[in-house]
Amino acid sequence: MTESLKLTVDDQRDGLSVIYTDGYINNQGGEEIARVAYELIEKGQKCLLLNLAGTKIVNSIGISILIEIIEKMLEIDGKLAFCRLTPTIEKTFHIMGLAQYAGIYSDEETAVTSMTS
Amino acid sequence: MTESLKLTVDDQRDGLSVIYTDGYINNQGGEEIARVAYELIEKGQKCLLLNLAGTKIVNSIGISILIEIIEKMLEIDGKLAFCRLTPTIEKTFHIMGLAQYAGIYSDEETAVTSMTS
Amino acid sequence: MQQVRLTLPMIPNMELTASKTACAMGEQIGLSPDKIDEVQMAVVEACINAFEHSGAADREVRILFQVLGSTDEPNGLEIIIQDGGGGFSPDKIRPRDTEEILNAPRKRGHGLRIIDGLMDEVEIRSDSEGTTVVMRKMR
Amino acid sequence: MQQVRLTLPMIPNMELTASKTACAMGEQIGLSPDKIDEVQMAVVEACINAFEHSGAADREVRILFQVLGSTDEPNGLEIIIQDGGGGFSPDKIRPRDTEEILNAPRKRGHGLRIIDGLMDEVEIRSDSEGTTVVMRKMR
Ligand SMILES: Nc1ncnc2c1ncn2[C@@H]1O[C@H](COP(=O)(O)OP(=O)(O)O)[C@@H](O)[C@H]1O
Ligand SMILES: Nc1ncnc2c1ncn2[C@@H]1O[C@H](COP(=O)(O)OP(=O)(O)O)[C@@H](O)[C@H]1O
Repeated sequence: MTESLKLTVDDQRDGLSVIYTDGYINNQGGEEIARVAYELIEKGQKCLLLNLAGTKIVNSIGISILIEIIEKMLEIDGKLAFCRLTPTIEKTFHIMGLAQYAGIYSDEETAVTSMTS
Repeated sequence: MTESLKLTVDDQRDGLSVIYTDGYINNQGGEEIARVAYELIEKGQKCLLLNLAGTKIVNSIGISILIEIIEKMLEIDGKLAFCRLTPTIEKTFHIMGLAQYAGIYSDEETAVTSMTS
Repeated sequence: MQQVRLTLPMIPNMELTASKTACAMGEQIGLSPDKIDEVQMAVVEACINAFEHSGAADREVRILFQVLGSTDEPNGLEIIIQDGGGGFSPDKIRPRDTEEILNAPRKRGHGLRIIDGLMDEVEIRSDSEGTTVVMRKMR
Repeated sequence: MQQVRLTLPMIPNMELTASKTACAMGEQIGLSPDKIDEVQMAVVEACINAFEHSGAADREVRILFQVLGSTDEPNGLEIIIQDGGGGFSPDKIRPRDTEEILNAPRKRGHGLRIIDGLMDEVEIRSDSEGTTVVMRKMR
């Protein structure tokens, strides 16, 4: 079966890593993001940006895993932020109240500037 | 109801006009193309290029109307060609034998060069 | 009235087939792309709820897509998602706030809130014969 | 076996709902994008044939999407498109060549050729009770 989420990581930046998603964030997709995020945290990265430009659909199980990552980040005094959400994904994140715990930015540049300053 | 085909025409070129399609070429879509093509022919244009980059699906009724336009072009010693077909639309045009009567080009530049030389 | 019926097996990712069908219907009646996205996500949630919680013996979800208004002037889309599972008491499902979710051991309980938030109207009928979620999105 | 059923009203553009469902199923089993396009176009043709020629009293087309092979290793997609119309004799439909089509007064008779050309296997059963088109695309 395909339809699986593809991730690309850019960890060659100063002070933050960007994770790019491509596809559906469901159970497995969320877990894949968590795996990659925890790997980056292990390596000492405390600032993560999830660029969701390649994602049109997220389900609530996927979101619940994202909330777990946010929690972990709060514990270690790190930061997790999102950018390039579709209006519907942004709306869904607001319904869940995620915006209180994680930054949501329209584009990558704004996110990076705000997170690293 | 929406889903209707959108057309853009570039008639500001030397020796040919390009019709760009956006959407599904069905009955109405084919007739819309025919209407625009016949208008251009009326104005004296004998060289038409259909750029299908914005079309993913064509149905057989739409194709039958395209064949009618080709016929009309043959009558007036004009040329009709296509470019930017998906592999499936190209395959379908070959199944119908359209390629014998109308040029099929991968991109607009190649089509224009070949048609106006 | 214009009706499309879809029957899906309860298998992971089948919710995407439902959401694509919803997308095609939405385009058909001229819903805006953003509203179509919202419908697609709500359909996904309703399907995975049925997959995960219904316990239906036939392992099938039945979906009815219904165009509201007239054929010439459709004014919305009604989607009815039905399973033959054990049901639940929608009234007893209390919306949790984020604080509570963050502190709960399992981070769940979002599906119905998402559906409510994304659709214009939602009704849930559920008993021991199964669950029916009726949701509407107006143009 | 994994089955999805779709029932569509015979209304213009409803064939697009069928083709989107086919797309979702194709993605699900990992068909290549080009093969998915081919399936989508064949489904469109089979639907519009039913819409235009069947004369079915219930004005409905029933479509069954069936994954071939096992759930873990799907190896193709079978699509069965069924109408309850008057039927026809598939053997009497002679493929026409383009020359003939160009000279014919009405430029039609393409649908079945397209379906044949785009799918790996096609079977048509038709009698006075209706028409069933079975088409398969392998991975
Ligand atoms: N189709 C259904 N059949 C049975 N129970 C359901 C169904 N949909 C929802 N429920 C019940 O409602 C609860 C809340 O659902 P929801 O808000 O979607 O959150 P979650 O799925 O994350 O638990 C579920 O945990 C389940 O007990
Ligand atoms: N579902 C159907 N019910 C009844 N007749 C059909 C059906 N599908 C095809 N036919 C018959 O087969 C003929 C050829 O079909 P086709 O190759 O699709 O060409 P076209 O639709 O352009 O006529 C039709 O004209 C019709 O007589």
